Amino acid sequence: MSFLDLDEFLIDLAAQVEVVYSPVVDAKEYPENVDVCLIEGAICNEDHIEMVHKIRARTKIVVSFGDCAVTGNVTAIRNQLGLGNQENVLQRAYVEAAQLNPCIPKLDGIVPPLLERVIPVHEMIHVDHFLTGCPPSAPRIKSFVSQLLEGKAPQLTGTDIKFG
Amino acid sequence: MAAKTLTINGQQVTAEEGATVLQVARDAKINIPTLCHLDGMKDVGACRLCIVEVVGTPKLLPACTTVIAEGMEIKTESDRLRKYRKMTLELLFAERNHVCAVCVANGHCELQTLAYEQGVDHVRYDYLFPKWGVDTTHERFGMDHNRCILCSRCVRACVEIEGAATKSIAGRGAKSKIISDLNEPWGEADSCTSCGKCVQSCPTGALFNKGSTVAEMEHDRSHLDYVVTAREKKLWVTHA
Amino acid sequence: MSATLSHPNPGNAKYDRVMKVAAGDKRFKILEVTMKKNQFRHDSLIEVLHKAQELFGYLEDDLLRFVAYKLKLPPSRVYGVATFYHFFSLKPQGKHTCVVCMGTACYVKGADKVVEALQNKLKVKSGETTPDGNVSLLTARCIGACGIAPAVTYDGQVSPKQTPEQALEKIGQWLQPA
Amino acid sequence: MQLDELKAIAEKKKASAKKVCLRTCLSAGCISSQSDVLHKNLATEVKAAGLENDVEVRRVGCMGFCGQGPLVGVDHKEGKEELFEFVKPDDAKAIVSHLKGGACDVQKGDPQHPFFAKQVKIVRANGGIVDPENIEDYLAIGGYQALHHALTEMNSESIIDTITKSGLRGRGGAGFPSGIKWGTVAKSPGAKKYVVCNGDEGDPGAFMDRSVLESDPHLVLEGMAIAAHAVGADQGFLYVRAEYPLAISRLQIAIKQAKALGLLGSGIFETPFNFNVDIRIGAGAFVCGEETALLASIEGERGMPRPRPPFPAVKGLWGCPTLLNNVETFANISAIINKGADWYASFGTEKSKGTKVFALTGKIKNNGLIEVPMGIPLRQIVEEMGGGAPDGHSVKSVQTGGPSGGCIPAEHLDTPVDYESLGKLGSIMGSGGMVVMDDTTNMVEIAKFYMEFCMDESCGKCIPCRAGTVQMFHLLEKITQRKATKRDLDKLEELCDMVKNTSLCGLGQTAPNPIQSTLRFFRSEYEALLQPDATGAPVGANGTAKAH
Repeated sequence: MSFLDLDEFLIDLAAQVEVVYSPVVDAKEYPENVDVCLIEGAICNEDHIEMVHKIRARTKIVVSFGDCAVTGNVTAIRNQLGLGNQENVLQRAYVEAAQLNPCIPKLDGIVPPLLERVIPVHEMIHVDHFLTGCPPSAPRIKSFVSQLLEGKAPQLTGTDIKFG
Repeated sequence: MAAKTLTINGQQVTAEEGATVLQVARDAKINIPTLCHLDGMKDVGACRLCIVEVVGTPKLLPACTTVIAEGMEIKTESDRLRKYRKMTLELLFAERNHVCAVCVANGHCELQTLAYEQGVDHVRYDYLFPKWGVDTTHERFGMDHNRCILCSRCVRACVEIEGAATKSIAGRGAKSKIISDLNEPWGEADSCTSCGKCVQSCPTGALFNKGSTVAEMEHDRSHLDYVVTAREKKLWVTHA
Repeated sequence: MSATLSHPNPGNAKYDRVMKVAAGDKRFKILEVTMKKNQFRHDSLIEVLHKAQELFGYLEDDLLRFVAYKLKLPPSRVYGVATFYHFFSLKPQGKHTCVVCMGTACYVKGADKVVEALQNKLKVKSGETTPDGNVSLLTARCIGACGIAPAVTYDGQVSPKQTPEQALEKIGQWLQPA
Repeated sequence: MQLDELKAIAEKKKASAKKVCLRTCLSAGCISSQSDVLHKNLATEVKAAGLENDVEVRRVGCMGFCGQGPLVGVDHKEGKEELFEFVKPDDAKAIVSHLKGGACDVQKGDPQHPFFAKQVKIVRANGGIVDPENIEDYLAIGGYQALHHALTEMNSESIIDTITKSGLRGRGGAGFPSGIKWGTVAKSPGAKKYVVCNGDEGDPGAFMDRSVLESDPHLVLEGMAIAAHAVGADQGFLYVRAEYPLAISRLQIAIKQAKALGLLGSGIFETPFNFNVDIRIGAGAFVCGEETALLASIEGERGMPRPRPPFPAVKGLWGCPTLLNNVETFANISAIINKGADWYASFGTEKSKGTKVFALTGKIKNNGLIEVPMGIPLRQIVEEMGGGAPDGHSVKSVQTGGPSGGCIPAEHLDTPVDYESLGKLGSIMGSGGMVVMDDTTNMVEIAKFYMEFCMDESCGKCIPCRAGTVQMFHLLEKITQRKATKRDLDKLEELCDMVKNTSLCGLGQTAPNPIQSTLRFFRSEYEALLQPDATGAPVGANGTAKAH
């Protein structure tokens, strides 16, 4: 959503990039030869592992985008419960907190199993750049993306790399 | 008191004998990062962020506890120091659960500020995700051990400034924990005077005023400064 | 700590409770004699805690509070010191204790195997006591008996050159129903 | 007490010597093999055989050869010496009948074994000879005469001068020249000064100080008293770890006896010199071996190190100048005073004078305590005295200096044992632990073992040590579980460097040593456990994945 805060810059951006894969792009498979991938969110389940490895193999520049990808952030709070807590997490979310049809979604091959712990992206694959923030503010994204478009390694400093 | 002349980052400075490198540097508007130092309290040299290079000394010295000497040549910045400082901060982030996005001190946190000042944009060490609790039993204040960096400022505020000695550190190593009285819930610690000095001294969101929500907790050091200065200068002694 | 009140905690419920408990137990008297011998000096805290643990077996909260009140030290300080040193235990120990030395000499000679065997047998981790309170399994950071490594201390008696089998046999005696 | 009285007690004790002296080791090690029962049985048997007038049954401290214990030494007045090894309580009868010429199948040891023959004993000269619970034994071999000499013939300056000239360096590990330290304390202004003996021997694999305290407590007390006179202190503290109950009780007895004879207390040897020693018992914190932490502990606080400077020599206990040396250092003093600086300096190397006691343990045939001149090649200790690794294995490495030290590989066994040479190999002399490892030892596991130790013993005050050791241990665990990559190893090495350079006290500053030294000599063992990097990190020019 913070991305949308880029307002008119989005139009400039659209002229310079082709969005080949995203939750709002109708592509089932992550394509080959991608220049830049902004990864949002931490690695939480087995599908994510497969996905990030695929992304890494097919992408030149991988960016951890936002605190969840960089630190695990709020999504990783469940790790404090200790290893092997997946079942409890699901129990709490889908049974205890449910108002309708309490049941844990389970379907092999459809619902990916949760990992023992949530980890930031760079613990699994090599990450080229980090864009912190929850969310990263629009000016911060703009500065970062502009530098990338200029072919530079983005250099952010000061509050532009503030966590949170 | 004799004056001493020394150089910091090539800049010549003169200061009173007995002053620390940190004091002298700050007077000369040279910023040295630190987390465990707070004006008015005894320095403990614990956070190791204020380490500086001194020409002729192979060891890195903490600016907060190193007393100046005539002719000292000090460097407060170098690749090596930057690297170590960055690592120290990363170690802190990995040690407990610092989730800035949902922290009461977000935007007003010394750890967070130092992190971006020192260029920490991610943590290379595995997060340890220990299980620590939150103590909200005190009627006015709360303590979230997840955000504690064990700088011991609250302990020193409580012992040295307030004189209540409600706070201390229990355990050792990574299991160290700030406690109230006999490791009781804070609200049950009867030595606590509810003065709030510990809360104001905390560099992170570990100690907070109850009712603060994300980014609302701003620590106010001026009150501490007021008490310490008044005491040092004996402002409140009645000369009857 | 310059000001000293004649009644350290007048009207304090915790203070009153602790003193009431202490009045009914001779061991507190003995402990107070130790403190008196040390002129209630603050620096005698560790000696006093040693004595307290010797008398009571472990340091429970009211005991620590008693020490704090009598030495006129903040409870937080007493608790901080008691938990800094491994020798002090804040939990009751089992009827029997088995301390495996894990110093380097013992370690390279297989003390880890001894610990493993004991852990499996007792179904507790080192540092824990069996749920029935019978045996506490502990490890030590070198008891200085390296010449006879690996050494294990059973109920205070050091035994030399222990194998997992010997250790199991030894604790087997404790596990038999009385 | 005057010198002639002292000498009279010594002479009387010497004159009462019986034809045969049966010495039984009653140190903690041998007691664990029931040497206390053996000692009682020997006394009973001697009585039963009607030999009380000819045979003295003496309790002694450590004879050194702990691996063969319990040991019984037999001294015949005419000079013959015998040694029995692995003696069981039931063997008492056989030994006593042997004295009468009967047969005896108790295993005989060789008093001329290289384990003994290669030793030069200064610190341990009386260990295994005197009864540690009987001050007269100590007086009989000339005890407390050095103190008398120091008090009556020497002043602060000349004592410190002698210590400086002797070249004695602190035996606690770092090897700081003792004379300089003493001089600093003596010169530091202050009406009240303290002498502290560090008996918090925490290094796993080391028990030199325990044995000295258990075997010859007066030697340490005398050294402390001389030091107190030299620096102008009147109060001493002996900080002993709680794990050494026997040492504590023997020291208590020794202090009581010395006080009774006026060798401690007020107006010693009828001079104005007063000196009292109190024992402080540790409570299980390795970090208290660090001097500022030890002082905090004596003050009854959490044993957290304090930044230095100010050094304890200037601002120590309760802010007063404090002389802090370890047990072995103090145990050297009376010999230096008695025999002179030149005599002492004639042992050892140019920069490391005198002797050093080592606890030779681990995978080695002959286990025990040895005292050797500085500079002796490690090979002589390990192969000739120690007899090499047992069971047909070969020596792979020797670990010196405990958790602060390093592992010296077999190819460097010809290294002379002195402060500088060990330092060059990335290890340290340390307090004297020497743990031999054979070819079955996994060096990465050893590094992990020490790192776990340091992690558990970190006081938690400074971040590099508190959080750094945790991460280093975590990385080592990853490596041993075969889950780590080259990147993790790089991170580990970087942390070693950082923790070493930024930690507050010696514990943190030396915690990475075991890793760094095993990496230096046994790197391939680490690399063999690494997994290929599957993170897709770009490969650097040197073929390694770049750490991000």
